[in-house]
Amino acid sequence: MNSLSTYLIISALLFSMGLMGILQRRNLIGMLISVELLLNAANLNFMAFNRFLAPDPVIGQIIALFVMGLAAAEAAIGLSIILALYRKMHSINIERAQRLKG
Amino acid sequence: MGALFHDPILLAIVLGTNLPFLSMAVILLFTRSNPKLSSQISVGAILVSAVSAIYLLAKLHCASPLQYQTLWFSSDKLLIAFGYYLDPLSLLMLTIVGVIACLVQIYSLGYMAGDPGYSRYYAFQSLFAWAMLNMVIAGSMLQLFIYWEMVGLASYFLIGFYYEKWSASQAGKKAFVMNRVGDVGFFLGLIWLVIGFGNLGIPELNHAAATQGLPQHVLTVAALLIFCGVIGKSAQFPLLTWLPDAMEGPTPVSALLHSATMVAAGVYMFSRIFPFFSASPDAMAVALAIGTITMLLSGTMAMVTYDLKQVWAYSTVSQLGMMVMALAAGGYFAGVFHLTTHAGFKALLFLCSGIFIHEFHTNDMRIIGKKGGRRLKIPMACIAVGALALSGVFPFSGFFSKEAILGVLAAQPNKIWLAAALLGAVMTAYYSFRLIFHLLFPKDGIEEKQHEEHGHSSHGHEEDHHGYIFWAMAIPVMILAGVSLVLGFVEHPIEHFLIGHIVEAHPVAHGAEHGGGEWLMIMGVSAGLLGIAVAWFEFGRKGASRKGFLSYFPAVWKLFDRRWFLDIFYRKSLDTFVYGGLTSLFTKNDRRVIDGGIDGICFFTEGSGRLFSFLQSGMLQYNLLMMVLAAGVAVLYLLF
Amino acid sequence: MEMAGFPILTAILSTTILGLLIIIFIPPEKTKLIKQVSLASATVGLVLCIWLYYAYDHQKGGLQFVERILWVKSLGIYWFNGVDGINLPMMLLTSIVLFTAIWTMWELENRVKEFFALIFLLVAGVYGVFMSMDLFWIFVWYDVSLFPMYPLIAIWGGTRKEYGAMKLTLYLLAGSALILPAIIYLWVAGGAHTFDLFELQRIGFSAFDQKMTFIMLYLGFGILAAVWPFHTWSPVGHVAAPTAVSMIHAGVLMKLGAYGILRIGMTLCPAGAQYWSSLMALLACIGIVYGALVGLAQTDLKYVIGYSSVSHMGVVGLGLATMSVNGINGAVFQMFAHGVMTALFFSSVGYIYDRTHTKIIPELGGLSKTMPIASSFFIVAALAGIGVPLMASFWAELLVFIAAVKVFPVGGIAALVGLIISALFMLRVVQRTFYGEKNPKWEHIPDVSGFLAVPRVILMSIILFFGMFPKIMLDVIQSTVIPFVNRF
Amino acid sequence: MDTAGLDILNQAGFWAMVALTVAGASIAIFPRNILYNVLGLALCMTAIAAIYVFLGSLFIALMQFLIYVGAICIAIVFAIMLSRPLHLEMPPRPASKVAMATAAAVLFFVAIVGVVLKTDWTPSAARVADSSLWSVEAIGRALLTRYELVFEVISLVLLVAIIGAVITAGLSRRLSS
Amino acid sequence: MTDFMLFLPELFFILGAIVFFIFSLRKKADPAAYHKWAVVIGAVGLLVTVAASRQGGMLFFDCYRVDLFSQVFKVLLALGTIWVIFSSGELKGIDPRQHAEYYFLIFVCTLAMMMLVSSVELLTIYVSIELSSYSLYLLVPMRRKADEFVETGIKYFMVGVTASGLMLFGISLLFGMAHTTYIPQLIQTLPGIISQPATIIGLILALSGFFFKLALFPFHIWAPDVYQGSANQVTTYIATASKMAAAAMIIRFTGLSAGASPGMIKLLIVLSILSMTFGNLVALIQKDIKRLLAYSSIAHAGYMLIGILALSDRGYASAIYYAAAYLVMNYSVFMVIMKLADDGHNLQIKELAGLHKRSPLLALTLMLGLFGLAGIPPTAGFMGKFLVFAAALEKGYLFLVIIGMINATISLYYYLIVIKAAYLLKPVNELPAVQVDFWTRCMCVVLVVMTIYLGVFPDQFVLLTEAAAKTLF
Repeated sequence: MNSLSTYLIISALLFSMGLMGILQRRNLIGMLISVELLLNAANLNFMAFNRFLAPDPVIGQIIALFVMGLAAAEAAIGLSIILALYRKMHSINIERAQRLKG
Repeated sequence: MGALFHDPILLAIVLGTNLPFLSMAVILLFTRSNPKLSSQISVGAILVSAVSAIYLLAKLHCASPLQYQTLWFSSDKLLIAFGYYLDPLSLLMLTIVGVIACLVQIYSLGYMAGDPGYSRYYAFQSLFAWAMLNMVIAGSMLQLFIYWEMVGLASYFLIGFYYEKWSASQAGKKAFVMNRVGDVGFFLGLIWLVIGFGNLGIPELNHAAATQGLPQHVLTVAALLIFCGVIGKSAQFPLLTWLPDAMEGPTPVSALLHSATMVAAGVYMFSRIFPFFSASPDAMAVALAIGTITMLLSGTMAMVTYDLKQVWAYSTVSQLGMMVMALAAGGYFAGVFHLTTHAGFKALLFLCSGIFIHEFHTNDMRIIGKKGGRRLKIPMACIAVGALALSGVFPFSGFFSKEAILGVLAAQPNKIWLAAALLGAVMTAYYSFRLIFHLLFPKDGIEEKQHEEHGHSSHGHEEDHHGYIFWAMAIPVMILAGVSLVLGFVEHPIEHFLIGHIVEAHPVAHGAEHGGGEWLMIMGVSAGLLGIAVAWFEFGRKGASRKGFLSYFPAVWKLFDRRWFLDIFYRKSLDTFVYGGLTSLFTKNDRRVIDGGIDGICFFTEGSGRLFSFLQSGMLQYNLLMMVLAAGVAVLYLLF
Repeated sequence: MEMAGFPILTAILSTTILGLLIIIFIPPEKTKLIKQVSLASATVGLVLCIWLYYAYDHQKGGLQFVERILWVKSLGIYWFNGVDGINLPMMLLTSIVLFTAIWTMWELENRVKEFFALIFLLVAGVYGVFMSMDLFWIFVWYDVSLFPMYPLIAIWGGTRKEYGAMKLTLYLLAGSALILPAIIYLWVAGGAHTFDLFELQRIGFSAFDQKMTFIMLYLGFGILAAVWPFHTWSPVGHVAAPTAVSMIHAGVLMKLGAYGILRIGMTLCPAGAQYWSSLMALLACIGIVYGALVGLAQTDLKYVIGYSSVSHMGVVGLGLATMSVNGINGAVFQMFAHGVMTALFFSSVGYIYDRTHTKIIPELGGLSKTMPIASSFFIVAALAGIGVPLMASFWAELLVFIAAVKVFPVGGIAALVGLIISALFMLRVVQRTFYGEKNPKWEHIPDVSGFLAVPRVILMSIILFFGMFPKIMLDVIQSTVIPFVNRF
Repeated sequence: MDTAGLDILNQAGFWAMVALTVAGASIAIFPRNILYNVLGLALCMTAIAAIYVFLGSLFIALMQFLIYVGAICIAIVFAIMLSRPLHLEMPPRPASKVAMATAAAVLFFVAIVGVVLKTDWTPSAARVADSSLWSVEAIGRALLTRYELVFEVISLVLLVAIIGAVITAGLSRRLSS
Repeated sequence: MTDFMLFLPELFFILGAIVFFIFSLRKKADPAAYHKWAVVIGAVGLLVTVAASRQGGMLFFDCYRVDLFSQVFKVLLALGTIWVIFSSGELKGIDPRQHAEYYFLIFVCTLAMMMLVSSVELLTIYVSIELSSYSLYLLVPMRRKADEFVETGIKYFMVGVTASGLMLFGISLLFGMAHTTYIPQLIQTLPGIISQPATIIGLILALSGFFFKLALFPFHIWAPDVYQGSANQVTTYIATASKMAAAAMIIRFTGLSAGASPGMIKLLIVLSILSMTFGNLVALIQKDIKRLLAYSSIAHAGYMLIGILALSDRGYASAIYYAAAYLVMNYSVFMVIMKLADDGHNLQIKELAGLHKRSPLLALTLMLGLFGLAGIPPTAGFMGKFLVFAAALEKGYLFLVIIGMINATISLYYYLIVIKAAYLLKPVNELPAVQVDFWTRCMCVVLVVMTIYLGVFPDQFVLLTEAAAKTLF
């Protein structure tokens, strides 16, 4: 259990699942949720390195903390954009937003 | 500059040769709109040239060759000199050219009167005179080549003088291109010499050749290549067809360029570097064969045409072939002498014909005869003198030169050349007198009534300016007739003058002269008389058929009339290989393959732009997928 | 910093740039003034170039009138100008062609200001390339001279102008896609961080570097020199371009290509040039014959001239390929001669086109009757094109062929045969355009006026002058070429 | 309990949390009902918070729980309510898209696992086993010294987010006026 | 006090942000006044930045380094910002009621990027880049009447957060390997552990965030849509100022590997080639100028990377030069676009027809800008390309340079199409002359002179960039 690799693989798993969500969810909110998974995977990495490798455990924690803050801000912005889109397009299905291409 | 004025000889050369150029420039730039002034300038200039030529001939009569030379430019080890080389040959030629050009220009005052291109005509005449005179006294082969080309250029302009006539411009082009073919060979020969020998000075070349200073392979190849130039310019065998076409030009032009002087330039060049040529027996053999073929071929052509000028054109080719034969057989003097006499009588013949043409506005000998050609007494007499000279009848000049040539040929081990020459002499006499008899004794007598009308209309014409125009034409003709009469009797002075200094260097040139005996003279004369007799039988006597024996052989007639199909052959091969073949092939290649390839690359680029633009689909997740995949591949790449 | 007195080269360059600036500030309506200013500044340039030519000491040879200032220190770029026997004729040529081209365009009415401004920009580039002895600046000027071509052709051009302009511009700049890497490569390989041509020459390069960069330079510059098979832009571009642009383009710009090969390629990579010389000769010979043969089938006057340029530039290429004094002498001389000659060609065609609005040969015909003077200009140019002696190009061809027959006998002889074809096709054009029956359609057209004849007469007399006195040019050229070749 | 027992318990707890994490993540991305997804996210976040405890930082675990579950998930729920995605039509997913997404994800997973396994993870030489470093005070001190700038900037980030969210979502006072 | 002085430019932009924050709280919007304020603040900000450009020192416990490198970029950022603000006078693409927020976000974004270029600590960098990204995420969907372009904002956002997720993951790996977040320390430790996969992959993933900003293949996917979909001024800002920071950070991060990883260099070469080729090829078929410029920016990212991946001082210097030149030229083009599309619509290429008559000055500016982008001498763009290629060739990347030059030729085609439209095409309907006010005229002249001057007299700028590159490590 207490090996670094375990944590890293969990984080890799989370990261991949996040990516998969981003790539296949059509619901924008679903995509946003998947993005949160990405950030969490990175956070988990920081915490794991913090625990096993770093000289000073403060750094990882603080990074994780800030990332959470940023994630919150990001979620707020993302949601507001999604809402704006919804009001104009009456849908939050990303597959409907295909006007710009080529 | 100073030397120019202190040396009267140099002054004479420079003035004599370059005044015509000046006159051309003045005419083209300033006096185009004043025909009279133009002609005066031009005639004045050529008079100076003629006079200075005669002066030089007289002054340097017995002197050793004179050479003026200055460096034109140098490139690397190649030194190109500009200079004059005055030896008997060039002095003789200078005089011939100067005098005949002068006579022709005077003649033209009458012949060309009233032509819209009068000024232009004189400009080109001056251009020609300048180029020809310079070519004659050029000190090096390169310089000779340059003026040689300029002469060709003048010929191009003069042939195409009536450029609104399609055939005239076509003939000009043909003349230029055919000459070009020969000239490229000549040019290559010069390059070959530059590479192999390094010097193009005429005395140097001759000296080196005579003293075996040149490697044989360089010499033979160079001689053959240079001989290509002779073939082109003097209308020898494969390239002979341009000259008859060149008769599209005004008659004085034909007289001057295409019989007396310019076409003789090839022969002149041959004799110029005669020692060089004769150092290569192979080249001489080729030249002999080509000369013979030319002479016979064009003789046959002359036998069937009814065009006055064509007859003399073919005859010119034929006589040039004869000169080449003479030279190639080693008869330096015979060749040059024939060149001299031929210049006189052929110019005479053309100018006389010109008077007829001018009078009757046709070239057809039958029509001229019918309309009363023989009424024009002076030209009729003169043309008869010319024809006699051409046929080699004693005591006209042609007799002497022809005898000399026969003598040279008789000295050849192979007698076939002699036989050919005799055959040629028969033909010459035949076609000359065929023409004369056509004029004198037209088929159905002279159409009096028509002539009355014509005479009447031309009477007023005569009264208006017949005097001036007629005499402007008649006087040169008479002078030339006189020359043709007397020239033969100065054979020995000329021979002495020409050979005097060469004889030691090259014994062949002299020795061949005395190969003949009495019987040769008899044979020559009888050949001429035979031809005349046949012509008399067919055309001259009362009740003659006036058809010519060749008309009984239609196939042969056609062959001769169509110039042995040479033209058709050239036309066809040009059309097939150049226009139809390479040109269209290359044009297609240019359009389709090269340009098509370039355009194809552009289309491909733009097409791939369209293709790539699908990567940027409107669907966000596909884009993201691409991005993630690319990142993943990058990570994997770095991992392994 | 080396400055020898008055910077005359910079002064020549600045005549064009000053002209450009002045024109920019003249209101576009004052077309007369614009033309006058243009002609005046071109005249100044011409006078300076003639003086330069006169003042150049060919006994001494070498690089003279040197101006050398460090421009970009960290890269070793110098403002380094000088003239020697190779670029001096080119400078003279440029000034002549510019002067006559501007005069030729005197009747232009459409967007005059922009036209002359762009012309000056173009010529600034050309002067720059010729005078500069710094690789960087050569390249910069090279590109400067190329891109005004686009608007010049696309705005004022004729047949298929946009296509021609785009094709030409892209084609030529594609060439520079090879030149720039090659130049930088040399800079790197030199190791001394200098773009100074002579520094680099002193340093020398390994055989491999030379081979590689030379072929890149050859292909890159070769495109501009219309080396077969990269020539197709040239006829298309010429057909599309307006008269003055054709004059400058065929007269001067195409020379930039050959000049680049000589100045950069052969100077810095002699071994490379040696290595590739057979290829160069092969392409050049093909170009000579091919250009003439294709020209034979054209029906557009400018196409004909375009293809004749391909053929004549082949002669230049052949001369360079021989790597011998005569060959290079001839090549440089041919550049000059061909420049003047094509300028005359296009100038005379330009007049015909301006008046008849066609340059399709079958539609013309019999022009000699209606406009004898205009025709005679073309005919003289055609004769020069044929290589008639006593015209400048004859000497050039003579020297080139002497060298070529010696070094590449087969190719040289084949190329000589091309001369026959070139005679055929030039005369064919002359015959069909100017000879024959008077065409009633063009009867009312006036002949060239005395004023407009001046530039053509100038060009004509230059052709004849250097045809009669080649020494004046050859002495200058070979003062540089002989030491140049001795290095091989 | 002895340490071994504690350890086993510890282990079991850890793996349970891992399982919960994965399960939560799966619920967050796979079901098509967006509310399940949010709940899955909340579950996943909570489990990760627990894992943070295993990694020695109770403080971060707490923050994780607060911020994610308490703030982000709630915000998402609000957004869901506002945009009523539940009533949207759901055409079937294109199989190719899912397949490619899976492939990309698997690729990435393989790649990162490869990185993890191939890398020689060495602890820092300067590492000291001082438990005081894990205290909240240490975090606080670092926040006000070393991360002072970040700490200040994050406030700006939040300000931007607030203003931006307000205007973007169209809730501006001026818009309504 | 000296610390304060070092931080002065940033403080000034914070001030700007605060001012507009206050404005945004006011009930009545006054766009004209906002514009004047913004111009004044931006201009003073530029002056302050220039004044502070020769300063150096460390701030905030060594998280923040003020050196020539950062200051050069700050000047570029301030320049880009003031230019964008200058052109925002007719901000028709954004609802007048949101103008205060617009300026606020612009100032914040500039501030964030200024901090970005000075940060030498990973977390600071990450937070700064996020701050700037968030500002842009919010600026993009501000566009009014954007029914066509509603999806722009979300696309930008989604790509952005994905890239930032990758970046964060990369940073975590870097942290795991090097145990530190300080760049100076990373510089020391990384060469020793660069052979470990996690290091190099962490570096690449961390770079991806900046690649996203620079719109480098394969992180370019947002660019065409965002350029097309956002208001002209916002596009300009994204295309000019925001590229500067990205370039700076790519230089900083790529330099971390110190050339010890051939794999990474190969990867960068491939990315650069793909970016150039893709951008140029797709740009060939565009009709909308902004979209075309988006693809051109993708291509330019590739060129810039050529200089960077040389991993030499000269390379970094060339990339800085390139970035500066790119700023000037790109802004020239965008300014003309903004001026012509003064009602805020998206300009199509064919709408340029007859521009040379409607406004010769604008046409000239546009032409020089485009020629600059195409890399034709004597413009700054040529010098930039030249320096970049020189740097790459010094490392022997001949093939890469040739591809770059071929791409430059391809790019010329579409630039020429635009120029052709401006100079050759006849407009369908005669349009009136464009009203160009005095300041815009001045700006045109300034831009033209800068484009030429940078191209012809590059010496001092090259020296400056080289000095800046030397302070990097």
